[in-house]
Formats: sequence, structure tokens, C-alpha cells
Amino acid sequence: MNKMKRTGIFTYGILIFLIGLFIVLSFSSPYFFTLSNLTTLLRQVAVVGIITVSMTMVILTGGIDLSVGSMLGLCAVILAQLMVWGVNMFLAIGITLIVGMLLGLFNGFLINEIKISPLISTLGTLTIYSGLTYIITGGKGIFGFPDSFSFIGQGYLLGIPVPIIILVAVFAFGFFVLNNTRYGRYLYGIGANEKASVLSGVDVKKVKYIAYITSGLLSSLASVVMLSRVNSALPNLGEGLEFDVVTAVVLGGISVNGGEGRLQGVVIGLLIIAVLSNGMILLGVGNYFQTVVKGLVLLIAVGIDNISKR
Amino acid sequence: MNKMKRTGIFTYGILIFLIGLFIVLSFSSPYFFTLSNLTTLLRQVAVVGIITVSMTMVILTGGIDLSVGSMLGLCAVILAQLMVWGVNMFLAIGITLIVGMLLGLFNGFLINEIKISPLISTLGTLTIYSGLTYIITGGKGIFGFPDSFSFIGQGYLLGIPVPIIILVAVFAFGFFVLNNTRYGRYLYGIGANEKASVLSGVDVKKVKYIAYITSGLLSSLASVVMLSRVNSALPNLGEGLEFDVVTAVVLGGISVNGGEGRLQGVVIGLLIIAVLSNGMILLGVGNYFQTVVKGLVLLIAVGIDNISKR
Amino acid sequence: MEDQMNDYILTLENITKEYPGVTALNDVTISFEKGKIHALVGENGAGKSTLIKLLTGAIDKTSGKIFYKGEELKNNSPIKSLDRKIIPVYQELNMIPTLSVYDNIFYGHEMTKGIALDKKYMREKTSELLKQVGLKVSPKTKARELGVGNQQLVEIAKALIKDVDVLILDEPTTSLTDIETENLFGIIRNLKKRGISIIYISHRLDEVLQLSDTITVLRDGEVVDTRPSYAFDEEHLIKSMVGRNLSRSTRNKEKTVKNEKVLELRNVSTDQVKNISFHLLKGEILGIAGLMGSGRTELAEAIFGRDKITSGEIFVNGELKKINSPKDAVDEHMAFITEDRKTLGLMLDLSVLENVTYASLKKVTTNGTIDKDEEKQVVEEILERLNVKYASLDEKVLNLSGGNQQKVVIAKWLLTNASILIFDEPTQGIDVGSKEEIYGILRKLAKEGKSIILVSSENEEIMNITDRVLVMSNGEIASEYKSEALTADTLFKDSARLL
Amino acid sequence: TQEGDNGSSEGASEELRMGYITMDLGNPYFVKLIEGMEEKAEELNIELSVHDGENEVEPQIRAMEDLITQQVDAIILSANDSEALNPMVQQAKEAGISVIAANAPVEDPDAFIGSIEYDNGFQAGEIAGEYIRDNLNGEAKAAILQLSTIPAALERTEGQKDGLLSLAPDTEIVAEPDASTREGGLTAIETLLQSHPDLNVVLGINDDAVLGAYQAMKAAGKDGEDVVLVGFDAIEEALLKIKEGGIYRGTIDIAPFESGKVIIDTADRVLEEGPIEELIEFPVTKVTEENVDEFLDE
Ligand SMILES: Nc1ncnc2c1ncn2[C@@H]1O[C@H](COP(=O)(O)OP(=O)(O)OP(=O)(O)O)[C@@H](O)[C@H]1O
Ligand SMILES: Nc1ncnc2c1ncn2[C@@H]1O[C@H](COP(=O)(O)OP(=O)(O)OP(=O)(O)O)[C@@H](O)[C@H]1O
Ligand SMILES: [Mg+2]
Ligand SMILES: [Mg+2]
Repeated sequence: MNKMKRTGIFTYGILIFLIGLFIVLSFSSPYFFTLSNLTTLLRQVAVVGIITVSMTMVILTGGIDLSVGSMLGLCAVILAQLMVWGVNMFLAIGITLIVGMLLGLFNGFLINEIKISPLISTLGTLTIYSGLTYIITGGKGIFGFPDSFSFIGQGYLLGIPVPIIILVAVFAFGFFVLNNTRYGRYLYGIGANEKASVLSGVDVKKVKYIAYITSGLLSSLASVVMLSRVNSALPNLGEGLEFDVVTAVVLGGISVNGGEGRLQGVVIGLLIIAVLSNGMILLGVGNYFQTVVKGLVLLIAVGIDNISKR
Repeated sequence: MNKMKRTGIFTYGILIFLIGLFIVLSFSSPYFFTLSNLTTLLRQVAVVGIITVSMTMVILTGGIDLSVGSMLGLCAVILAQLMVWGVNMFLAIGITLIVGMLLGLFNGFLINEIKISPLISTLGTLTIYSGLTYIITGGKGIFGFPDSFSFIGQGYLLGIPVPIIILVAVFAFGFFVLNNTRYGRYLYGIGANEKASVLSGVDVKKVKYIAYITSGLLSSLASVVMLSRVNSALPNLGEGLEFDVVTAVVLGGISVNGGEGRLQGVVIGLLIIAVLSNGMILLGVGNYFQTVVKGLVLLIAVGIDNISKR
Repeated sequence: MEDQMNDYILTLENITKEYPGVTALNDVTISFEKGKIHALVGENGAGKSTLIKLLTGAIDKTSGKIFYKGEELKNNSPIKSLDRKIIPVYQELNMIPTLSVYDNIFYGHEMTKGIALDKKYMREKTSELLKQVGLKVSPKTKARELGVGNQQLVEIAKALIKDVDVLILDEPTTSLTDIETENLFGIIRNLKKRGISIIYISHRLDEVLQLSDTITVLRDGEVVDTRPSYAFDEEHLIKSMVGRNLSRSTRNKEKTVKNEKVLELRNVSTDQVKNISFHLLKGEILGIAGLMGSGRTELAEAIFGRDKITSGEIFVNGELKKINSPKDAVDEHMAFITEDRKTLGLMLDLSVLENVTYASLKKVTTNGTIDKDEEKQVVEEILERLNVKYASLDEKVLNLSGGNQQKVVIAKWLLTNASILIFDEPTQGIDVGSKEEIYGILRKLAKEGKSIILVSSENEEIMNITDRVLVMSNGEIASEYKSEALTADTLFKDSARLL
Repeated sequence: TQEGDNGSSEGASEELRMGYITMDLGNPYFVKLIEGMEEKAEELNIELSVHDGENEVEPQIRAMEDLITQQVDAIILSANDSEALNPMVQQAKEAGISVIAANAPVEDPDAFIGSIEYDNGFQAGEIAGEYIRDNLNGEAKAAILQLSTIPAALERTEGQKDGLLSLAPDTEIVAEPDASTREGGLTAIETLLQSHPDLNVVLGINDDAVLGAYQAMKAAGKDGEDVVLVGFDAIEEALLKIKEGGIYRGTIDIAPFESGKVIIDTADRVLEEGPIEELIEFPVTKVTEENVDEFLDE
């Protein structure tokens, strides 16, 4: 039942593409290759980037989590409401992270126990979580947080923006888990052949639970960064985010069928997405053309990667 | 545990759910179970329904076509523009259908020749086609069609609304192809074991080309119905449609991994979606709650189906 | 050259096939005579399957020429070679699991009436064919519901339905029992009578000697010998395959069995097997024999927690245990080497290294972190011992030859600390030399106090390796023998007893 | 649509550079607004770049950051949420960039041009209310098509309801489904006509949705004197329907093209003369059959 070899394994093609993009943009816009712009760019991509790590884990098992944007929105709204009610900031953040994990747990429950496919499960919870968000907010924004809260999204530590530090830490964690732990092996193994994993005595359910809970956790961590960045919890915060996250992951060479791909590829996929939208804004590409260019670049990036693999 | 058959194959569970939904709604609203309302409901679902047939074909091969909404939008805009320029209606429709097939061909090309995974290929063209639509319209609507054009979306033939006739014809075609032709077998075979299909002498590329071209064709057929229904080509026509289409197909038990599921399941999936949104409007469910209910129903429907299979 | 063309239907000239890091075939020249049975033999990884795939266009050659009926084959592909009536049965099964048996048999060559499928005709024709190959299932059965052996028979039927000039069989008998094998030989001889040329690959050398007209021996991608079959005997053949003399062990077993029940089943039933009671002793090798479909695999799966037990009890080391999942079984120190390596045993897209340690990661991890150096060392050691041929530890298992893949499955379970090992057709596709090695390992394990259940369709294996044998028939245990007391004849009779 | 070609080339320092961040480019109102802005910008030799807010705040913040990096002269912002954008506005100002708020207020801008959504909606409601009062004895069954996921849209809907009820207090509002597109309006009204065959008033968040409602009403044969549809935005298609004198009774012209020009003018003034304290109002006009010709000429 094994499929033909799948496209999309990370190779140098996509790295070369990224470098090419860098060079072209540096020559086209004097603002692009500046420390300040590159920092801005990384800061902007932090929210998506944090979630790509857990999405990579989930997709490696052969699953998907479409509810990440909704979880982010719901967590942000809960965090905002707690802070507005005067709950201590750290406690509020702690509660939010736990809520995120519970949301992820529910996804895991649907997938493991009710055996609903990950696509449908998380499509369902995407809708449910986002509906809850609107119900909580009544469609309006929640704002008015302690000043210190803005540190997470807007502050600096040793001259480096805090979101970037968080992003790097999450990726470091991801690298370690995927490359050096037993759990990481199981993620790959389950995606490559779930039945064989079961027969090898791996607790497949547990591995999946952890993956989806991590997805909830990182979505809620991202919501903290996001909320601190935008300073107001609108119910549509995070809407459509799953699109960017999945694109970065798959562009980075993680096979949607699971079991294949490396996190370093995802770093590159993420950077391509970030550089591209930043670059087009700098160049003042017309908005409608931006859409076309984005699509083309996505295809060209993967296309070059495939051709370089022949 | 692994001997359990895959989740998502069509069984009676989902049919029972649909019947249950019918009964509940009939008791909750006196307007639901009327010929006029059921006709309206079918008419409304025709556009999505037409595309579910080709989406089923594509998903059976183990692929996906996310660009259907964009293709619909682009085709509608082209058809509108042609008619506004005074091109004969039938000629304009003919051209539009050919354009649809070409758009599908391009998807097939990316998947077959550049070997970009279907998800990424059609995500890319989703963006590109929709960008083109905005460029053509400049973001505004195109309107002013011959009166006779409204027949397709709003007319009746022997007392039956034309969109419903088209929908039924497309499904009949789909049933025949999937159950009674070689091509139908190959769709299943490729999805279940692509490598074995190659070795068995199946022209896998050709089969996939046809599937994606059909997807383009039916999207453009749907665009004709849609345009005739709304009477004005706005660039956002069809946006997000892929969501409904994929949901109906997967709810109907077509495995996203390909090779499994029956079109009769898709009919039921489609009806559940249609009945649900119609029912909630009739009952006047609050907008935010509608979202939550939709997600819940999706999960419960599939959940019941799974449990009935144990 | 010219007049040779009349006798030879297929000729390979100086064929070389290179993969990154491996030369699978090196300057191979072979000619296949029309209307003859030509066998290919060689160790695992010698290049036999590669040669077949080149012939059918499933892969491209690096250099060299192939002639068919006097014409050079260029831009070959599976579609074209099927059109040329070169019909292969590949070593790896190529079923469409979600389609029915009859759909599978006609797949790619469906019969139609107008544009609609002629299902009735196809079903009837399939029934006929299934009878011919000795498979008793309905044509409407889904392929995925069949065991490996039955799938193999469907593959053979799938080849027979076609109009054939050259029939290629790559290890068709690995998962068949003697009855189906004999049946197949009958079919092959018939085809030969009709002037059809046959290329036959097998590790069962007795079969090869009995069936073929010519034998070619491959070693490390090169042809080392080609002769008429009568010019070989088994010893000679092995020598030319392996490149040295191989001592083949006979029944010189040491007594290692201790009178201590490590596993006991009492009246165990599942949907597939009925009322099974037996015990396994410490240090014992217990054979399970039977016909195809007799439920041997199902029994193994029931013990290992893969199949639901509907009634009965299982005792491990004298204690009643509920084994509800393979994980429970592994926790009870059991191991299960499945017969279906492709769908149940291996993660084909993962590396050799990842596959081998997958079931025993705990051994090389501390606090969840893998000690990669240690892991590498452990893996290299076991692969060396099993004589596995691979380019690098990072290579995908998919790229290994069939026999080497099988060895990886075995390696994976040998690394665990299991004390009860269930082997389901463990030596399928494994070459003679390595088989001896594996038998040696089994005995050593028994001597160390481990207990082994060996499910096998090879009578010789059953009779030579085990201490005791259960014969299954139609989902039940028909009889039990001390291995010394068992003969091929009784085995055959008992297998059919409950049918 | 913009002149990106000479945009980033050096030596263009004489030209003023401005960035405009819209709420959502998928919305025809903003498309029109931008056209007005672009025309005016070209006239004044201003280089204008446009950034899509995609109906969210994150893209707007991102665009703010990018524009600050580029050191444009002025940022024009139609904030999707002022709370979210306030910090960025301050950052921009600290970086010496003038910030002009359009459509929606932010904290301490250099100028604010806009209108109050509630008031705009109220006027739309009045059109319907007046018709119901004068022609239908003040009795009617109404549906309001809303867009409940956007705060500004919620305010407009509130205004519409209040405006309607202020003149025709006996009107029964039977449903308020979400619908902001042609297909959405069509489907919603088709369905509502099943449960409320006597539904005769539809107010919508935009002309798009109401044009969909128009299709549904027509198809149901409801094109009599008792039917009242009132849209919003005054897009051409709606104006043509109003001119026909049928059931499409009115819409609200918020003059996007003109407003666009005003925005650029104001921004230019701010750069020359400094901040403007008072609110500069967009022209907002009720459009009905009586005055529709004035709007169709453009
Ligand atoms: N796709 C591939 N990529 C890399 N190496 C390959 C690939 N396919 C086969 N090989 C290598 O080519 C060699 C020959 O393999 P082949 O399958 O022909 O052996 P074989 O003689 O059929 O062995 P067996 O008896 O085990 O089936 C092996 O070393 C194998 O690892
Ligand atoms: N998933 C399944 N669903 C239905 N029937 C099955 C399934 N798996 C196995 N069977 C049937 O159970 C019976 C016994 O299985 P199986 O053929 O594996 O037994 P076996 O004695 O191990 O023989 P083999 O040599 O074929 O492995 C067969 O008739 C097979 O078709
Ligand atoms: Mg082989
Ligand atoms: Mg078996």
C-alpha cells in the first residue's frame, strides 16, 4: 500500500531559492537587507513560526491540525478577558497555556478515541473554537492590558526582540525532540507506518495525544505573543493562520502523508514566506499582483526543489 | 485495533444521522419539510454539489484540488466579461468551459510534470487564479447580462429548477464513471496503490490529468450556474468554496488518503451540509452559535458513523 | 548474433545498473531461450529482482542493451512491455487493497461492453482462474482481506489472465505451502508446453533444480555461472552462489527445553480460530504447520494482542494475562515477526537504522534521549551478523532487496529483550546461506532460555528446526507431534483433516 | 495599480512618499477609495503604496512596521481595531512619520477623516423607515443582513436597526443572518422566504448582499410596492437598480472616490501645515430614486 516516493523532501533546491530571493530583494530595495528590516521580518514571522514546530510534529504523524488559528484566537480572547478582569498577568498566561493544552487534548481525543480523521476533527474544532471566541467577545475587541504585558510581543532582551527569542527557543526544542529523542522517532515511525508502529509496541495513541496537545500549547504560546503584539483581542485574531503554517511546513519539505521531512527545511519554508511578503511590500508590488506572485513563488520554490532532486 | 477498517467509509451511520437531522428540523420548524423549501435547499447546494463530483474523483486518486473556488471565480469573471462585450451567450459559455479545462490542465501539469504535491500545486494556483480575477475586475463587479442567461440559474424545466437538473445530471455522470468504467477503477487504484498501478500498465499521468481537467470543467460549469444565479461577477465569487466542497466529500466517507469511498456517501454529505445551513437560518440560530453548531454536527455525524461501524 | 536470435527470445547484453552507492548489476549478459524455463538464483541482493525490473521497464538501465524477439528495446516502460506480452509477477505484492479480487486480476486490462465494464464476465473468468491456482475465495472479496499467501495467488492469477509470451516469476512461492506450489508447477509446465518462455527466481533450490531447464547464478551483480540444470546439483549450486562451501546443518539439536510453561493458551477463540489450547516451554521451539488460510497467522496475532480474543485465557509464566494490544504483548516480553513485512513490519520510507532500533529504542536511550553512537554500533553489529547487504545506515529500507528487507525485520526483533518470540514465515525470501544463519540464531536463542513459536509453510524448516509441532487445520489445532516423529506425509494428512 | 517602478529608485527624494493601509482590499468600497486616493496622489506627485489589511489587525501592524522601516513621509491608516494599532501609531510618530487616520479613529492622529459607522447605518435605516411609514402604514417584516465578525460592521447594523425603528417602530425584525456577499444574501433571503413568506424589508451591510436579496425577492415574485430593499455603499449596480424604480429603494453613498481624494488632500495639508485637530467628515448621502441620477453620472 505504500505510495510512490513523495516529492517534498528537503534538499538544497529550496535553500538556493531562498538565497536567490534574498539577493534579488537586496538589489531591488535599499531597505531590504538592513538589520532593522531583517529583525522586523523575523519578529513578524514569530507567531506563525512558533506554531510551525508543532505542526511539523503533527504532520509527521500523518495528521494535520487545522484548528491552530482558532485555538490561537480563543486563547488570546481568554487571556485578554482574564487580564481585563484583573487576574495577575503571569497567572493569566499560565491559565491560557493550560487552556491551549486542553483544546489540543480535545483534538487528540476526537482523533484517538472517536477515530475521526485529523482533517475532519480539526476542521470541526476550528469552527467550534472560533464560534466560542465570537460568543465570548460578542464580536468586539477586548483591550486594556497592564503595560508590562507588551514586553512579550514588543520588548527586547539583550537587544533582541523577545518574540524572536521565543521563536528560536521553540525551534531549538523542536530540533532536539525530532532528532534526538525516542518520541521524535515515534513521530516519524507512526507517519511512515502506523500499523507497524502498533505492532512494535509503540503507544501510538499517547504519541498522538502529545503531538496534538503540543499543538494546542504552542498555539496558545503564540497567542500570548500575538496578543502582546496587537494589544487588543479581536475575535478574528488568528483566522486563516493555519494556511500560512501549513504552507511553511509543506514548503519546507514535510510530506503531508507523514513520516518524511526535516525541521531545518521548515525553517527555510518559513523564511521564504516571511521574506516574500516583506519584500513585496517594500517593492510596492500591487496588491492583486502580490497574490499572483505569492502563488507563483510557492510553485517555483517547490518546482526548483523537485528538479534539483532528479 | 488495526484490523478495524479505516474510518470514513460510507456506512449507514451517516445516513441515519441525516434522517435524524431531517426529523428534528421537521419538528422544529413547520417550514422545513415543505416541497418549496426542499427545492430551494437543493437549488442552493447545486453549485457546491456539482464540484463535489470532480472533487471526489480527485481525492480518490489521493490528490486534492483546493483551487476549485478560485477557478469558479475566474471563470465567472471571464464569462461575465465576454457577455458584457456582447459575445453570444452560448459561445461565451463554451469558451468559459474551455478556460475551466485549461485551468485544470495547468493543475495537472504541475502535479504530473513538475511533481509538486497536489496540496501545494492547487494552493499555489488558488492564489494565482484568484489574483488574476481581481486584476481582471479591478476589484469591482461585472454585470449586465442578457435576460435569457438567468434561465440557467433561476429557470425551471418541467417544473424543476434548472440548477437541480444540472446537479442530478452531473451526479449521474459521476456514478457511471466511478462504478462502471475502467477510468473509475483507475481512480480508485491509483489512490490505493500508485506504484502498483504504474506496474499494471495504467497510464497514471493521463488518469490524473483527466481528473484535474474534470475538476476545472465542473468548476467552470458551476460558475455558469452561480453567475446566472447572482447575476453579477464579483471577484470574491467562489472564495472559500473549496472548504464546503471538501467537507461534503470527506463527510461522505471519501478517504483523504485516496482509493476509498463511494459517491452515494457524498450525496449524503452534501445534503447534511445543505440541510444544516438551511435549517439554522429557518430556526434563526444566532450567527455565532451557527458556527459552533456546524462544527459540532460535523464531528457528531462522523463520530456516529464511526461508532456504527464497530 | 543473427542466427542466435532465432533461439533466444530475450537477450541482455552488457547490462549495468547503478544506484547511488551500489552497483546492482555489473556488465551482465544473459540470453533466454524461447519456450524454456530459465531460473535465476543468487544470494539476497545479488541483483535478480533488479534484472527483472529492467526487463519490464519498471526501472531504467544505466548502460547496455536488451533485445526482444531480435529487436532492441528502447525507452522501455511497464505499459510497453505488457503490450509486448512480457508479463511479470514481481517479488513485492502489487495489490490494490481497496478493490475486489476480480478488479485486481483485471486491473489495467478490464473487459468492457461498450464503455461500461463487463463485471459479470470478469467475475466468472476470475472464478475459473482462482480454481486453477487453488484459491478458495469469492471474486468479490476485497484484496486487503486476504492473507499474504492468498494475495500471492491472486498475483499469479493476474499474470495468467493475460496473453503471455514471456512469464516472469520473482519468488512466487515464498508464502505458498507445498500444495499451492505443486499446483503452480503444473501450471508452469503447461505453459511451457504451449511454447511460452519462463523466467523463474527462487531461493528454494530443490524447486529450481526440479523445474528449470537452465540456471544462471548471480553473485554481487555479476553472472558467475550459466548451465543446463542437469549439470548442477544442490551443493554445487550453493557453492557457486555463495562463493564457498556451506555446511548445512541437519537435526543435530541439543536439548535445551526446560519443563517450565512460559506461555499457555486455554480454549482461546477469535473470529478466525477456534478453541486453541497449547503451551510453550522455556527454551523450546514450537512449530505451527498447516495449509494456507488455516489460521496460523491469526493465532499468532491473537497471542500478540492484535486480534480480539472472544473467549479463552492466556497465561504468561503461569499468570493469567489480558493482552489487549501489541503494546501489552511487548510489555510481556513478546516479539512478533509478521509475515507481511511491507505493510506490518517495516517503515519503508525510513532508514535502515531507524527501522532496526524501532522496537528497542529504550535500550539506547536515557531520559528519552537517544545515544546515537551506541545505537549505530548496535545496529551495525546485528546487520553484520545477519549478513545484510545495504549501502548505508541512512538508506531507506525501501531500497533494499526483498530478502534484505526481511532480515531487517528479524534484526529489529532480535534487538529487543523478548523472551517469547513469534516468527511468522521468518525466512521468506531469504537465501540459503542466511537461512542457516537464522536457524543458528533461533537455536542459540532457545539455548539462552528464550522460547520460540515458528509459523512456517516450509515443511523442511518445520521438521528440522523445531522441538515440537502443532498442525492447524481450518482454524483449529488438528494434531501435535514431537518433531522427530513427524513426516511430510502425516503433516499433509493432518493439515487437511478438519476441512 | 501603483507606480512601484520608480518607487524605490534613488534620487526620488523630492517626491513625497505615503503608505495607505486599508481595512480590506476585497471590499469594493476601499477599491474605490483607493482609486480616488491614487488620482489625487498622482495630481500632487505623491508616491503612494497600498497595503491590504485583510480585515485583520496583524497584517496592518505588519504594514505599519514595514512603512516605518521605509521611512515614508506619511501613513494613512484605516484601522481595523484602534486599540491594536495605537502603539504602532505612536511608534510611527516617534519615527517622525505623520499618521492620518481614515474611516476609523486611532489615538492622537495628525488628522482624522471619517464618519461614524452608527450614523451611517442610521441613515440607511431611515430610508427604509420613511418608506414603511409613508407607504405601508408603518407595518412591515424586515430582515437585516449583517457581518457579525467585524466590529465596525456591527455598529453599522445597530444604526440601521435604530434608524429603521425610529421612523417605523412597528416593524418586526424577523431575522439578522450573516451575509455580506451576493451568494450569501441570495441564499439567506431564499431561505427566510420559506419561513417568512411575508418578509418585505431587507437592509444589508452592503449593496452586495442586498443585491443578492434582490435576486431572491425577484425569483419569489415579490416585486410589488410593498417590498423595500436598502443597501449600503452605492455601488453602480445598486444605483442602476434604484433608478429602475423597483424594489431597490435606496442605498447610502459614502462617496469613496471623493473621500479618497479628500484623504490625500488632508495628508498633504498635514505635511505642509502640521496636525489638524478637528474631524474632517466624509460626505455621506442618502440615495433614493429621486436623487439617484446625480450619482450615476460619474
Ligand atoms: N531503488 C534502489 N535504490 C538503491 N539501491 C537499490 C534499489 N533497488 C535495489 N537496490 C540494491 O540493488 C541490489 C540488488 O537488489 P535486488 O533487489 O535486485 O536483489 P535480489 O537479488 O532480488 O535479492 P533478494 O533475493 O533479496 O530479492 C541490492 O543491493 C539493493 O540494495
Ligand atoms: N482482515 C481480514 N478480514 C477478513 N478475513 C481475513 C482477514 N485476515 C485474514 N483473513 C482470513 O483468515 C483466514 C486465515 O488467515 P491466513 O491466510 O493469514 O492464515 P495462515 O494460516 O497464516 O495462512 P497464510 O499462509 O496465508 O498466512 C484466511 O481465510 C484469510 O483470508
Ligand atoms: Mg529480489
Ligand atoms: Mg500466515
